[in-house]
Amino acid sequence: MLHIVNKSPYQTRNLESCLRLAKAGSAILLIEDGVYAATRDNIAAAGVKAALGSVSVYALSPDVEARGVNNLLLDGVKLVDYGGFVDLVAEHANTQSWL
Amino acid sequence: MLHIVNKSPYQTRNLESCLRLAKAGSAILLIEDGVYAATRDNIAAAGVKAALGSVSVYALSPDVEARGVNNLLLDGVKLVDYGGFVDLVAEHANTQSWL
Amino acid sequence: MKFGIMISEGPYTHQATDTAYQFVKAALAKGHQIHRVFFYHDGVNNATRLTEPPQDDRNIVNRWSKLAEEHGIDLVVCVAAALRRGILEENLAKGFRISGLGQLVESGIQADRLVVFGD
Amino acid sequence: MKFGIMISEGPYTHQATDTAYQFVKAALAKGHQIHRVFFYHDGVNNATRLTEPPQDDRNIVNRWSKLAEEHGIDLVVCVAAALRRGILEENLAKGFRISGLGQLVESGIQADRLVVFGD
Amino acid sequence: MTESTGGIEVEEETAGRVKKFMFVNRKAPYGTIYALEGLEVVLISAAFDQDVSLAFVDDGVYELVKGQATKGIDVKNFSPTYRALEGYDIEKLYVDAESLKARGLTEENLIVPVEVLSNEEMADLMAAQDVVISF
Amino acid sequence: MTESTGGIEVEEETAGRVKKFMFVNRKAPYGTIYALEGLEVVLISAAFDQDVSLAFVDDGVYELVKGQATKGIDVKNFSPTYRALEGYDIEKLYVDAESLKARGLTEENLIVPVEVLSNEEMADLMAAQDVVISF
Repeated sequence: MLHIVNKSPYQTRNLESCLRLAKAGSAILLIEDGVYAATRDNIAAAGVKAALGSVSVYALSPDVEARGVNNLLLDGVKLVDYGGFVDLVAEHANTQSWL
Repeated sequence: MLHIVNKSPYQTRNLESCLRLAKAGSAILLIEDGVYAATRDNIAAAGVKAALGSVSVYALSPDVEARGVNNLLLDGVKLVDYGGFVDLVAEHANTQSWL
Repeated sequence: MKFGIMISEGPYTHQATDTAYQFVKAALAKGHQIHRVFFYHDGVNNATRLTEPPQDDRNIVNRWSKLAEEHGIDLVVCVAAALRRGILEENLAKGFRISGLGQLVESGIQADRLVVFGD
Repeated sequence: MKFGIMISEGPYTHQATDTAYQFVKAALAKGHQIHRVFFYHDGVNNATRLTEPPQDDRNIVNRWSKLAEEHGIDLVVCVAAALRRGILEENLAKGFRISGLGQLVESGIQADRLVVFGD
Repeated sequence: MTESTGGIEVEEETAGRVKKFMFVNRKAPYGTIYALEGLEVVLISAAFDQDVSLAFVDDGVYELVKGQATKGIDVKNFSPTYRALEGYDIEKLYVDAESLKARGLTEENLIVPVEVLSNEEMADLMAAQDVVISF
Repeated sequence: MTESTGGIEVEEETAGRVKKFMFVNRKAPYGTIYALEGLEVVLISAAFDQDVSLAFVDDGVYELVKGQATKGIDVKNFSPTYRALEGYDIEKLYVDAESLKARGLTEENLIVPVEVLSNEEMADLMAAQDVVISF
């Protein structure tokens, strides 16, 4: 299953709920303001770091670049472009957008 | 100063920021989905309870009733109707809406 | 007392415009004045005359138009925000006018209180 | 593979429709098919032909119309959501059609994947 | 039925295909329209003979709270519709236990009978769907 | 100037009145339009000769992050505008220290010089305003 999170982890608690209900082996794609969750030295990063052992975490590179946080990314988070986003959707049986 | 919070304390962190930046003696009015913060036995209630010593906390009664949480309200939270909302704005020198 | 109102969200989708409407009605009932209601961001969507809500629902746009007619309230739609969202003279509801953002700042200066309703 | 897309937010205010557009373009570039783009909630506001964004900004509505024209993509606006928000045949942009919510469920059935873009 | 279903002749277009649809409700009612418009999709989905379930997670559990009285905000109370879902053969209503508990609520506070699921149960159920539509 | 100010002859209508305006920015850029449209209000306010300040709280601090490059999302990068505010005599930019810290950011990461305030300083400043407009 591919989980898609598009909100900053500070503004909403969507990421928390996603991390709580994502099964081991599933993937999480951070898009739009969700990419802030993939930056290091922030409070939300702890949850993402802990999840990296059991789920794959991706961040959408155009959104990362737009927000100027390229150099602040957590190790272990994989960058994908829109084509990579399409591939992730195709590779997983279903998707859940945490709106 | 009158602080106005209209979001559920679970969906966003607006209430947290409001409680952090509300000065002693100021007032907080919970409206719309913000009224859930005034219900007892929930996680957000702790912050509101702690704040009750130094700030006045109000909840908009039509919003409380709409959501069916009348019987779940925290002690110490005062109910106001739309007229009371107007009075609160008039009584305080300024307002900040935590959107 | 004179109140200025800013509304940042469109009708039906967010409660902001409902709450603002009830606030304005209550303020008028208490003898206060409404200096202006300024519609910004998606708030400009309150001003389209084309909405057709279900029969058993409130009609948010008409409610504003009626309030403007009965109480002479100045309903101002931000021109820049309106152009972005497709609110033009041709689909503008009765009682609304389109003008610049300065009308919001001026309302902040002229009114005794400015209250923001949004999401 | 066949993708269904649902968009829940209006243009400019939320990035959802931008992301959905880039996703659709990338999917087409990879040889996938788009079964349908369904506009629900405030997403129906993507379908007004009246928007006039600033010159130096993207034109979100025209971008959808052009995509529909070039790739024959089915852009469906939910009728109930559209009536509530003032999107009617008279202000509908090229390439969009208004229909019922069943079109969303059908897209869920017919497409291999349904992806939701919202706020 | 063709009007509500968007002109689709359900039996012709989808004959034989039964997919697992889950509607995930995560927003409180009235503050925004997502819960109400979400319910409209659920009702339409009943016409398509699919395997439909509803999940109530996070603030979505507030949609089911008993005793909603909306006269004061001049908005229609749509909570009784959840009780009518059974008549549409939509009977799988799942509530996230942790969301309920965090809000100080129990099943007693809810307007309909539901099945309360643990994190693991909810995660399994979600992962087993063909289509997940979230509001 | 009358077009951008909504037809208002600034000097006539507001002569002599100087109020304290604070614009509170609490949203990240690009995900929603509030930051951009908020900035448009700030620029207009400069024409009215008021005592204007900007507060950046919560995700609002992300508006000021250096190195934004928006080509990939096909949206205009408006962050350089914050550097232009000085030319409009808008020089009071306040950043909430706790918001910055929680996000792993320092003043080094920001595109403009700002004054970083403690909780107490921000609370005092906010309470001292005549008009607070939040986005």
